[in-house]
Amino acid sequence: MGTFIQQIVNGLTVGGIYALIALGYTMVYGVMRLINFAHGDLCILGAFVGLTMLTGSAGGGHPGAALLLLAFVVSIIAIAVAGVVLERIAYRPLRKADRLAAVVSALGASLMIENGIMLVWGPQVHVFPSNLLPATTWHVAGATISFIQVMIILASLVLMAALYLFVNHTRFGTAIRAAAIDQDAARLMGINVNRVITSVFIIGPGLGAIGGLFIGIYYREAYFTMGWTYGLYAFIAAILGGIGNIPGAMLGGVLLGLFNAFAAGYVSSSWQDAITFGLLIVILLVRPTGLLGERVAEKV
Amino acid sequence: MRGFKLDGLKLGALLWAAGLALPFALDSSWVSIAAFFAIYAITALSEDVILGRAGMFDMGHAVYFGIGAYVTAILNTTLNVPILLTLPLAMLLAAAAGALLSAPLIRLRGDYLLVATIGFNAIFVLAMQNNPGGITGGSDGITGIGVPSLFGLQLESQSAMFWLDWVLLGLVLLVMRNLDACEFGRALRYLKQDELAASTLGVDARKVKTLAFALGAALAGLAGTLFAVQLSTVSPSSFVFTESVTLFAIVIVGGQGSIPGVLLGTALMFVVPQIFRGLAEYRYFVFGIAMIAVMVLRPQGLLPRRRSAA
Amino acid sequence: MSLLTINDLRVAYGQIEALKGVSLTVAAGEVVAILGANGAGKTTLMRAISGLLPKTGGTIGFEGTDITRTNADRIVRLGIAQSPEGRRVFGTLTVAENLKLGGFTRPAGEIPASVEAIYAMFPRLAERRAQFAGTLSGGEQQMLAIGRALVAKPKLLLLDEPSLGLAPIIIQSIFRSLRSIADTGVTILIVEQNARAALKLADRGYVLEVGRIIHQDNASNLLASGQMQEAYLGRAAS
Amino acid sequence: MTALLELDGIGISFGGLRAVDDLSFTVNQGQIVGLIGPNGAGKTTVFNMITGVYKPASGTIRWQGNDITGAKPARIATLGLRRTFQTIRLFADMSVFENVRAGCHLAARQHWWQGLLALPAQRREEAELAARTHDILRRLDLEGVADTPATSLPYGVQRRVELARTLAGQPRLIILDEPAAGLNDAESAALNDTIFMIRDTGVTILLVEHDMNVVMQVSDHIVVINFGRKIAEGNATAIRTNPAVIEAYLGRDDDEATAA
Amino acid sequence: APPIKIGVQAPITGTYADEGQGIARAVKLLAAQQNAKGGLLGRKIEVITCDDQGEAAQAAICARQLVNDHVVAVIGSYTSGAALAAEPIYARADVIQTSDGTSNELLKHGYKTWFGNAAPNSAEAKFTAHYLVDVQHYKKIAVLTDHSSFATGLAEAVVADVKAAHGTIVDKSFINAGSQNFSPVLTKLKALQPDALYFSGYYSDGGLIRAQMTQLGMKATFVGGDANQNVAFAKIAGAAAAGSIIINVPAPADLPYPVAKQFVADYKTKYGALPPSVFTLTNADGMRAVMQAIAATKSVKPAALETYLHGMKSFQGLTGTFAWNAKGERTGSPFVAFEVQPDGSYKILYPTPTAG
Ligand SMILES: Nc1ncnc2c1ncn2[C@@H]1O[C@H](COP(=O)(O)OP(=O)(O)OP(=O)(O)O)[C@@H](O)[C@H]1O
Ligand SMILES: Nc1ncnc2c1ncn2[C@@H]1O[C@H](COP(=O)(O)OP(=O)(O)OP(=O)(O)O)[C@@H](O)[C@H]1O
Ligand SMILES: [Mg+2]
Ligand SMILES: [Mg+2]
Repeated sequence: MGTFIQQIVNGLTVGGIYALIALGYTMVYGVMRLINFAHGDLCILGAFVGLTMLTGSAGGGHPGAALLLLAFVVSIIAIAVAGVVLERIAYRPLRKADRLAAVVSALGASLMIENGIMLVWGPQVHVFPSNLLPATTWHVAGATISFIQVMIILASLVLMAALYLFVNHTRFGTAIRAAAIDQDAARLMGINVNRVITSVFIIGPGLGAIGGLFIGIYYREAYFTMGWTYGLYAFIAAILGGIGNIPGAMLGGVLLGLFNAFAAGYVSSSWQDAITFGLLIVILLVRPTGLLGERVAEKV
Repeated sequence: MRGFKLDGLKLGALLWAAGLALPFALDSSWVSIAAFFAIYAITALSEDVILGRAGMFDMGHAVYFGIGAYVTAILNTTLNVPILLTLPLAMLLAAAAGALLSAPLIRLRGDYLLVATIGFNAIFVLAMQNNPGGITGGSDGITGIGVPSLFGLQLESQSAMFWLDWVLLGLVLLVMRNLDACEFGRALRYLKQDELAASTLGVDARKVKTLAFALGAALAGLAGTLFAVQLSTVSPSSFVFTESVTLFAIVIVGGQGSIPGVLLGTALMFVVPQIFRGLAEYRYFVFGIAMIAVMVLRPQGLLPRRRSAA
Repeated sequence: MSLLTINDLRVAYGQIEALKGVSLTVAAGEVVAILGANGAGKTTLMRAISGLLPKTGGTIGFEGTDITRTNADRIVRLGIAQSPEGRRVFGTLTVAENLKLGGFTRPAGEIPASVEAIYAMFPRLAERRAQFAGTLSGGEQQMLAIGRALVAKPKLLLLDEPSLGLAPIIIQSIFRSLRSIADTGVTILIVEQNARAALKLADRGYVLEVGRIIHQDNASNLLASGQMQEAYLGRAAS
Repeated sequence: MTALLELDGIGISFGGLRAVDDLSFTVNQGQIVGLIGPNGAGKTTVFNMITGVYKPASGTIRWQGNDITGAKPARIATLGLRRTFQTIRLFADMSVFENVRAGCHLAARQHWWQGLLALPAQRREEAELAARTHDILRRLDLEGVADTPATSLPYGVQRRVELARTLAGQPRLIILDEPAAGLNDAESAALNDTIFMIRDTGVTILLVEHDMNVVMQVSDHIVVINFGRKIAEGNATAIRTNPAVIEAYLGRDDDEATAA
Repeated sequence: APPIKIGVQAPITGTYADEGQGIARAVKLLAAQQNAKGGLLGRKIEVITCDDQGEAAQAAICARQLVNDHVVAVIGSYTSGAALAAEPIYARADVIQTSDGTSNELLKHGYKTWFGNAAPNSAEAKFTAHYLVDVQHYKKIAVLTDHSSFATGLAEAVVADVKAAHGTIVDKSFINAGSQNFSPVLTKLKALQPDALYFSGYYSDGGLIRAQMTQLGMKATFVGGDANQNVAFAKIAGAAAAGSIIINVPAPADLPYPVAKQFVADYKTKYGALPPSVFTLTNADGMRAVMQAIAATKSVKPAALETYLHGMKSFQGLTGTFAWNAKGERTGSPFVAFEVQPDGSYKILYPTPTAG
């Protein structure tokens, strides 16, 4: 029983991390129909920026809560700026082109950011300070939960809810959704589509920076190739939930985390990924547009 | 228009023939690069059948490439089947896998298909690593694959292998050109543009898409055989998901559905990084920027497909 | 004073010039019809006014300000709304959300009343307010597109073939509504294939042919003109 | 007269909405049948059910006496039944020629491997089908734009291309969803001639149209539906004066809509 | 006189860039030091680097390029897959290859150009099994590995040797290298209550595994294979690192030989960082052995060098004394089990260090 509950905690934690990254992914996808393959790398760039803040100025001592907060703020701002710049340079010129052109541009951006991190910070594993958050742990029904695990799950829930409310229940949110469907028609409504897209590239990568920093703080390591893997899993989570759908990204992330935990814990660790992907494919066959994806029949 | 088209063909044939002389002009490391170019070009063209022509987002194409390579490796090292005999078997098995895997996936659209194919790629690599039945050699893969022999002649030198690759590339190019001008090839494009409209014209989407996957997989399987021969070893790491991503990018960078485009894309994505080895650790940073630049400057790809005339 | 002044406007799609120097004026409170065969450039003109197309030459002035290079969303704020060709409703938003978006540039508080007015005008939309716009029938979508433009409460209303795909009885009611909207002082520039209906509504009309204005007159003269009968009004007269 | 297509009590719902309800009518060989009704009455939905895009929830559809209810679009096409769409669906990246050539898909007898090998028989067939395509382009006066990208053409011309594409399939029955939409009166008059010309080649026609100048002039028989149910049926004269039809659809205005 | 060319084939970019760049730096450092002393045979040493990204196809191309550049010997590659693809090409061209690859496949064809510079899995596995079963008397041993060729090979050998020593393996599980999320597997293993958890993979994962074990309250002793020996291991594992056991040849800092200490210090001076891992040093040993062979035979002829290297009774490496057997396998390295101390330093537990 304790093992079972522990596996749920394990799954929820990773799931929360996937969800944090998937939210940004889905946000960008929702408006641009763009699979932003550079998203994971932006997140990890966020982790590196945060790490530099934490270790560069702390001088080895205990980085206080204020510094931690500052690291988050700086990292969010830096990555949001990076996201906006990336959009200007790599995606905006391709808005009218075949959408796969932008996808490949994103792949190029991913390579650029990943190798850029390597050039700036070096190829080695970087280690985060160990005392950033209280080391408190709780024991529930034989399972162990740590402070940071709770933080990750809470943060992903809160951000998901905030984003959902923003997109579905505000005027600007409706404008975002309209721009996602038909940019010219959105312009005819008086919506400044460029502003919408810029804001999306502030929100998505900004959220990604939070995810990246949480990864760094939880696992306490960061290295330059990490973003690709997280980006991929987040993308898969977003698809699983129904891409473009905000609660879907959350649900997809959590499910992916749980699949992983249960595949490794109860079936076979050597086939862990195969089981996870197998489940993903089966779900897609049953629900071809993801769990919460739009299923509006095309009207002809 | 007709005259121009013929010229394009003539130019292509001329370039191909000139390519046959490469081993006399290049040192052996560049001959091996040329051989890999031919192999990757076949693979990229096979990806183009599925992605560029049928419009199905296949981001797991390395699976079929890998199946071809493993079939040859296993048959040759365990049963001593001659390489050239393993070739049709590699194509057949890859085609069967393509048809089988695609059949249930065909109702998935766009990005959902893309993720499912990524899933298949991950499962394939894991399966090869886990060494089922002890036949794939696990993470080490399989070593000691023989060389092909033709009419008793051992195609052992790098030049001989290159010529084999180059001739097969030539045949694949012919098939791809014919694909453009036949009903099957057209049906792929109808489906890519508008599946509903196509089906009301009588296009059987399921059949045509399955066939596209099978053909794409068969050609990738062929390339896989050549790859195994060229390296004389196969291991799972050559068929990971990032390889599929590269194939995907080659087609888009070159130009979907465009034969010269895909060839140029292969050159850009594979040969150019070889030239810029001198950049050392800056190499892929620059390469990433170059990829963005190419797409921004030529969103349709380097050599987009020409609209064929009446 | 004229509300909209277009002077020697040129628009091209790549090499093809679709508008080859179009000049026209619309006075405040006027209803002006644009007639022309398929491909004459009517839609191009409408899209150019709304700022959706780059211009290769000429100017567009609205209430005395030059809007030739103004962004589309700014133009809406200035008071120009359009019901576009092809309807362009937001398929995965509901009917109600579509209508609300029509009033995007207006204070939030004023929108519900305007939306209710549209429901009164098109009861069918009221029945379907929670349905995704993309699943509406063609005609229902057309009603939505017109309604959405009206919610913007524009000074100048651009209508690109509003009667397209609508049942005769609806067309009649739409033109009645447009009449009363025009009577409240809204200026209307309308493109129509249903030239007879359009000219009955309009004060003046322009005839566009392959990117040029070839004819302009007041509506009753155009209706009566033999040349018009021949080219655009067809056998309806017989 | 033999019945080519029979709808027998078909119906379908979307969510709670009964879009088509217990609808029956027959299209006879060689006829031009008009289907009219207010917006949202269910006309396009009927077409979608006939062509296999939607599956009827109830009732049967018969083709020459055989039950074809629920068959897939590709299978319906093999019967010689073709359609146009209310919202034009041309292949965007292709020329007019290629679009019309697409209509010949089922006429191609070649196997995929014959195509890949470019065997002589396959090449001969390609030439024949290209000739057929040109023939149709000529008949619909589209030769001049054969090489133009289809979707950059004006709306009206695109409709003609779509019509040409259905004809390329040498259909027995074509279903036209608002072919005159976006045409001015002179152009729709020309459309009438085209429709008659097509009928004279032995093709049966079922059409939805809101342009009374077209419907009333070309239809041998008119079916009127409202809220998914049939409210009237008969020839043009009978329909024009039917009070229920006037009430629901035609309206009582003195002017143009009913003037024809 | 023309320079003597030495090739480096290593992953300079990609996932293993850290290791690859370390190897290239070590070789360049050694060459520079030698050149400062006047080079070899009166000729300068020139190092030519080829980035193979750890991929087979790129490795085959690199091999051909280095062969065409007329290198005498090649140091690399880092991954077994890349080493395997290059091996036959070097063998055919008669170019010496010394790499840290330990896959058995590398030995299968008996190429005389092949010289493994890392201790083979078989020897390490034997020592590991002895330590776990005979020395520590662990009753239940769980084995964890990633999917890499190196780690699976080592894990399989350890499992076999533990069984041969009559130890009990309670489970053998896999992790996805780099996935960071190891709690599910550890949770499963925890329920089996092993005395020791043996991990054959790399330090970046090993450190995390150690940390996550503690987080889950798992009591088993962590025993790591040689690839866990890296300064980052203790940093990543944090407070949990202390008490972990790592099995390898002695760590550079613990090596009794002044050359090793000197090399690490020089490396640090030149590059401002410690060598990324022990494989930097094993490859440096490959380079040093090649240089010694050239100096001793006064020749750059492959046959002479190969004979010399195969015939060496004992080579004084940075990573211990060793020799090469006929298959090119590194032999005679002393393995030790050391314990990670709270300050991150290592203390040799077994064999019990003798004075001197
Ligand atoms: N996206 C485009 N690309 C290229 N040419 C275009 C494009 N859109 C329109 N055109 C061309 O511009 C000209 C004018 O087209 P426009 O759509 O403005 O005509 P229209 O008068 O609105 O016709 P219709 O009555 O069919 O709506 C036509 O020749 C058309 O082919
Ligand atoms: N997929 C769908 N989901 C929900 N409702 C639908 C769907 N398809 C059609 N409807 C509804 O069914 C009704 C019939 O639509 P249909 O398109 O058949 O009308 P129509 O008679 O063709 O109208 P029009 O003349 O305006 O084209 C409409 O009210 C429409 O909103
Ligand atoms: Mg128009
Ligand atoms: Mg309809």
